[in-house]
Amino acid sequence: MMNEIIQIVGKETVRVVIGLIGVLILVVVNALMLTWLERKISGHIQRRIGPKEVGPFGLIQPIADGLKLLGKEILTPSNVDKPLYFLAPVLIFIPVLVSFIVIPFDVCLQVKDINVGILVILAFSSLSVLSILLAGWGSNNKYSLIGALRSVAQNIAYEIPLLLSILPVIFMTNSLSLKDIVEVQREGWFIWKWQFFAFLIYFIAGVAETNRTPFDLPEAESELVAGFHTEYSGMRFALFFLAEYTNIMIISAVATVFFLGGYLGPFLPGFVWFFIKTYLLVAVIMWFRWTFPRVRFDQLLNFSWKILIPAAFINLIVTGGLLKL
Amino acid sequence: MVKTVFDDIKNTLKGVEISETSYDERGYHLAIESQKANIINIVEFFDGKGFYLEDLCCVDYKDYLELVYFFNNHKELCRVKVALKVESDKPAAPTISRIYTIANWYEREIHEFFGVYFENHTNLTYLFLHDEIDCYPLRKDRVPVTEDDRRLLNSFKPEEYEDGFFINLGPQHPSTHGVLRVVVKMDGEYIVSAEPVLGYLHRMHEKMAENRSYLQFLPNPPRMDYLGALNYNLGHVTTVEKLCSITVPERAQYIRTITAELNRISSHLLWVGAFVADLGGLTPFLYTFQDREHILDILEGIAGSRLTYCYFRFGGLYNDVDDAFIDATKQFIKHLRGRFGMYEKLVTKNVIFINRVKGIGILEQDKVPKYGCSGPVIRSTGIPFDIRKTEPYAAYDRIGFEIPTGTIGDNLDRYMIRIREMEISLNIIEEAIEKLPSGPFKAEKVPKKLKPPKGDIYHTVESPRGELGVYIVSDETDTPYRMRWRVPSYSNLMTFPYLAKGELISDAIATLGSYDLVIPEIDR
Amino acid sequence: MGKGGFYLETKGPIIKFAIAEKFINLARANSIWPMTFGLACCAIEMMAAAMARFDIARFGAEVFRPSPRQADLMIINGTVTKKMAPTIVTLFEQMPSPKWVIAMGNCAISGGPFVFEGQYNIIEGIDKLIPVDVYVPGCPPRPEGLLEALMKLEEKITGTRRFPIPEQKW
Amino acid sequence: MNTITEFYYVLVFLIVAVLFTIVPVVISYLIAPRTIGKKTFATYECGIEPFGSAWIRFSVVYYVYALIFIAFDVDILYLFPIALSYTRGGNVCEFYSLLIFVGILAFAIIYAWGKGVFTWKRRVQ
Repeated sequence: MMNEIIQIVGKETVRVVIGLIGVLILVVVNALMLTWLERKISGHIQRRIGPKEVGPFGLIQPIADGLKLLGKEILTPSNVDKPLYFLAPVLIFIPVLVSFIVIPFDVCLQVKDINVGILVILAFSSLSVLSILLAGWGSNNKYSLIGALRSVAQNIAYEIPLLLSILPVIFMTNSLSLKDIVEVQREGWFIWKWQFFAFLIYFIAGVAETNRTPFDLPEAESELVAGFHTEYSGMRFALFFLAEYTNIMIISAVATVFFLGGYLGPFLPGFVWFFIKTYLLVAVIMWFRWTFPRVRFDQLLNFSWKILIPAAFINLIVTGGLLKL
Repeated sequence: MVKTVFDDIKNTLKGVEISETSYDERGYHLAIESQKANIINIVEFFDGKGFYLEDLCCVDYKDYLELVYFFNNHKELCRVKVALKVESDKPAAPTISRIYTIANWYEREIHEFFGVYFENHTNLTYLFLHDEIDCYPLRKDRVPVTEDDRRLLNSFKPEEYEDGFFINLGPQHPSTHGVLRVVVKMDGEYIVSAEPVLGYLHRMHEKMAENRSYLQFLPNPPRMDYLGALNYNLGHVTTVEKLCSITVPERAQYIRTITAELNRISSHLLWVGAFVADLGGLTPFLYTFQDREHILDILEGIAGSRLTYCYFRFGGLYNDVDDAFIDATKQFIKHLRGRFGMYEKLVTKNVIFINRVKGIGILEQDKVPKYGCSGPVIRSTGIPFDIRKTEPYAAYDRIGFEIPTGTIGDNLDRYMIRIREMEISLNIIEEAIEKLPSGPFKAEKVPKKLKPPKGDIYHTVESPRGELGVYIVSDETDTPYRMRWRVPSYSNLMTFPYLAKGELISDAIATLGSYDLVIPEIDR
Repeated sequence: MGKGGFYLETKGPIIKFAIAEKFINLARANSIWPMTFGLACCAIEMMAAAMARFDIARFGAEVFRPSPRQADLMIINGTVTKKMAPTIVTLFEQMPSPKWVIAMGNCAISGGPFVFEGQYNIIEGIDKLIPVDVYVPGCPPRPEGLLEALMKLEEKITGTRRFPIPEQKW
Repeated sequence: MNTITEFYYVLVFLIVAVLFTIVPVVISYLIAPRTIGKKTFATYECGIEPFGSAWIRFSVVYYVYALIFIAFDVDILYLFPIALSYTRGGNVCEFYSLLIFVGILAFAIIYAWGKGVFTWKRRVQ
C-alpha cells in the first residue's frame, strides 16, 4: 500500500503540478475575463459603454479591482462565529478547483480522466451550499442568515432537476467519465439527439445553482442588501466573487460536455471549440441577468418541483423507452 | 352635496356651529367650529357619510392652539374644515385614530411638533424628531418638552423586542429609495408586522415657511419632492395666488400645464425603472432614465436646473418658452410614444414580472377613506379620483383627458395606471401645445412683497404621487403665519403596515416600491 | 452630535513597499466602488451619473455595493439630519479602509438652503462628523460634477490627474 | 491503483484550493491599512443597531421541501448505477423497472402537491 502511494506520487506529480498551474491560471484569468465581460455586456445591453478608461477597452479594469481588493482591509465583525466565518470562503473554493480535474478541454487536455468524473463535480459542488450556509450563519447578520437559508433551499431544490437532466445522457453513454461522454458524441451532439429538453432543464437548473438572475434570491439586492456575503469584506468577499464566476464557467462547461459535444467541432482545434461553446453559454447566462426580474421564493421552489422535475422524469422515461423499445 | 351635508349636520348634530364659506376664496365649502365634547360625533358623522380625512394639522395662535381637520369626499367635491380649539397650556384633545387610521400618524406628528396630547391614543411615540429635541418646534413660543413626552422620544427599545426576529429595512437599504426605515417583524420569509419610522430627512420646511417671505420660500417646495418639483412649485404658487387673488394670464396657465405634465412623466418614468429594479430587473431602470434625460434637457432649457425646478412665479412664470422648447417637446412626445412598445415587451409581457406583481398588495376600495390615500394608489382601487378633474387648476379644465383606473388595486394595477398616465400626459401636452395662446406670460403688477389678506386657504393640486394640499394661514404680513403641506406619499405609506402584514418579504418590498415614495416629501 | 461624533484610529499596513503601494493606489483609484446610499435630491443625480448618459462605469465606479463592507466610497448626497447622523457615522465606520467620502451638494457641505435661525434638525455640514475628501457644490450638482469629483478623488489617491482640466472658455 | 491515483489528484487539488484561499487573505492582512472606529466591528444592519442576535429560532417555511429533497436525492442516486448498465442488458424488462421506479417517485410529488406543500398563502390573522 505504502509503496503504491509512493509510486503514484513519483509518477504523477509532474502531471499534477502542471495541471494545477494550468487550472489556477485558468480560474484566475477566467474570473477576470468574466467580470470584465459581465460589465461590458451589461453596459451594452443598457446602452452605455461600460469600463473604458482603464486600459484598452477597460481590459485592465478587473485587474485593478483585484489589486484593490487585495489592498483592502479585511474586517472581521466582533460578534461573528469566527471558525465558521473563516471557513466559508475556504470551503467555497474547493469545489471550484476540484471540478476542473475532470473537465476535458481537448482530446488530451485534461488533468485526469476519472471514471466517475461527473460524480466528482456533483459531489463537490454540494460543498458550496455548505459554504454559503456557514457564511450566512457565521456572520450573525439577519440578511446573511435569510440569504443563506434561501440559498440552501434553492440549491437542494434545483439539484434534483440537475441530476435528472444529466441522467438520460448517462443512460445513453453508460459512462460517468466526461471524456467518454464527449467521445460518444462524435456521432451527434446529444442536444440534437433526443436530449434537447434535458439541455433546457439542465441549463435552467444550472442558472439556479449558480444563484444568477432570475434566481439570484440569496443575494437579492433589493431585499437582502448583499445576501449571505453582506459581512464579508476585501479579499474574502473577492473569493466569493471568484467562486461565483468560476461556478458559472463550470456549469457551462458541463453543459458543453454533456449536450454540446465538448471539444468536438470541425476545423478549429478542440479546446477552441470547447471555450467557444462554454463562453457562449456564459454569455447567455449574463444576458439573462440583465434582462429578467427576479422570481419570488415560492415561485422559485415551485417551478422546480412542479415543472422541472416532472418534465425531467418524463424526459428520462422517454429516453429509457427509446433506448429499449 | 354641500347643501345636503350642511342640512344633515344641522339636523343630526345639534349645537354644532356650521357656516358656509366661499370655496373660491377659502378652498373649502363648510367650516365647523367644534368642541372637545362633540368632535368625535362630528368625525363619526363624516366617517358614516364616506368622507375621508384629507388633512389634520395644528395652528398655534399663542393663546390657544387650533386643530384643523379637513374632510373631503372622493365621489363629489365637498371639503369641510372642522376646527377645534385647545388651550395652549397642557393642550389635549380626543383621538380620532380609531375612526380614521391615518389620523394615527397625523396625531403623532402634532404631538411631536406642538405637544398636543391625544387622549387614548395607542402609541404616541415620536415619529419624526431626533432623540435630543428639547422643545416643540412648531410652537410660536419656545415650549420645552415635558417629562412625559421625553420618555416617548426613543420609539424603539430593543429590550421590548427580544422575542421576535426583527429586521431593519433602512435607513440605508437599496429598496427604500432614500432614508425610510421600516422595522419588520418576521416569521421566516413572512412578515408579521411592519412599522415605518419616519423623520430621517425631516428638513423643517414648515418651520422655514414661517421664517421666510412668500417669495423666499419658492425654492423649498421643489426640494420636498424632487421628482415632481414643478407640481410642488405649482401647488405653492397657485395657493398663494388664490390667497392674494392674483389672476394669471392664459398663456402662463397653459405653459404651467405643459411643464407640470412633463415633470409628471419624468417622475413616472423614474418610478417605472425603480419599481422593476426592486423586482430585480435592472436594465429598464437605465432605459427609463435615458428617456427621462430628454425631459430634463427640455426643462433645463427653460427653468435652468435639472431637477429642482423653480420655474413658476406668483402671477406667471420665470420666463417665456420659445420655439425650441415647443419643438423639443413635440419631438419628445413622438420619441416616448415609440418607446412604450419596448417597455411593454421588456416589462409587461415578461411572465416573471407579471407573476411577481399580479394579485400582490391588494388594497380594497372600502379601506381607502380610512387611509386617505390618493394618486395612482387610489385610482388602482377603481376610484377615479384626480384633483386635475375635481378641482381643476392651471389649464386642466380646458383640456379633455380621462382618468385611468384599476380594478382590484394590486401592484400590477398601480404599474399599469402609471404607464397609462404617461400616455395621457403626452396627450394633454399635445393638446395644450395646440391650444397655447399668445400673450403675456406674467401677470402685471404683482408686488414684490406679497401681503395677503388675513385668513386661511386650503388648495390642492395633483402631484405625480397624489393629492398635494397646501394650507396657508395668513396674518397680513409678508411671511405666512402657518404653512402646512399635506403630502400624498404620507397617507399612501400608511397603508403599508396593512398591506405588508402576512406577505412574503419580497412581495412587501414590491408593494413598498409600488407607492412611488419620495421620502423628503413625507418627512418635509 | 451629542452622543459623540466619531473617532478613528488609523494604522498603516504592517508591510509597506513603496512600489507595491504605488501600484495598489493606482488600482484603488481605478476601481472606486461607491456604497448604494441615497439621502435626498442629490441621490437622483448620483443615479443619473451611473446611467447611460453619464456612465460612471467608464471609470470603473459603477459597482454600487449595498453593503458598506464592500464599498470604498461613501457619497453623502443630501441633507444630513440629526436623526440620520448616527447612522451615517456607523456606516462610515463599518467600511473597511482605505475609504473615502464625497460630500455631494450644498446640504452635505454646509447644510445648504436649510440653515436658518432656529433650525433644530440638520447637521450643518457632514464634515463635522466624518472626514470629507471631495466637496461637490451645487443644489443639486450636475452628474458631471460628481464625475469631476471622482477625478479629483483619483488625483488625491494617485497624485496624478486622469484628464487635463479643460480650458475655461468664458 | 487507479483509484488511489484519482484520490491523489483530488487530494492535491483540495489542499491547493485551501492554500489558494488563505494566501491572498494573509497578503491582504499584511499590506492593507486599518482604521478602527467605534462601531467598525458591530453587525451591519442598515446603519442601525440590530435588535438582538440573528441566532434565534427561525421558522423556515421550506423545511418540507428539504424533507422531500432528502427522499428524492437518495432515490435518484440509485438511478446512477442503473444508468451505467442500462443498455448492456438486452431486455425490455429493465425499462419497465425504470418506469415503476420513476412512477413511484413521481407519485411522491403528486402526493405532496395534493397535500398542498407547494402552495404558499398570505398569512393574515
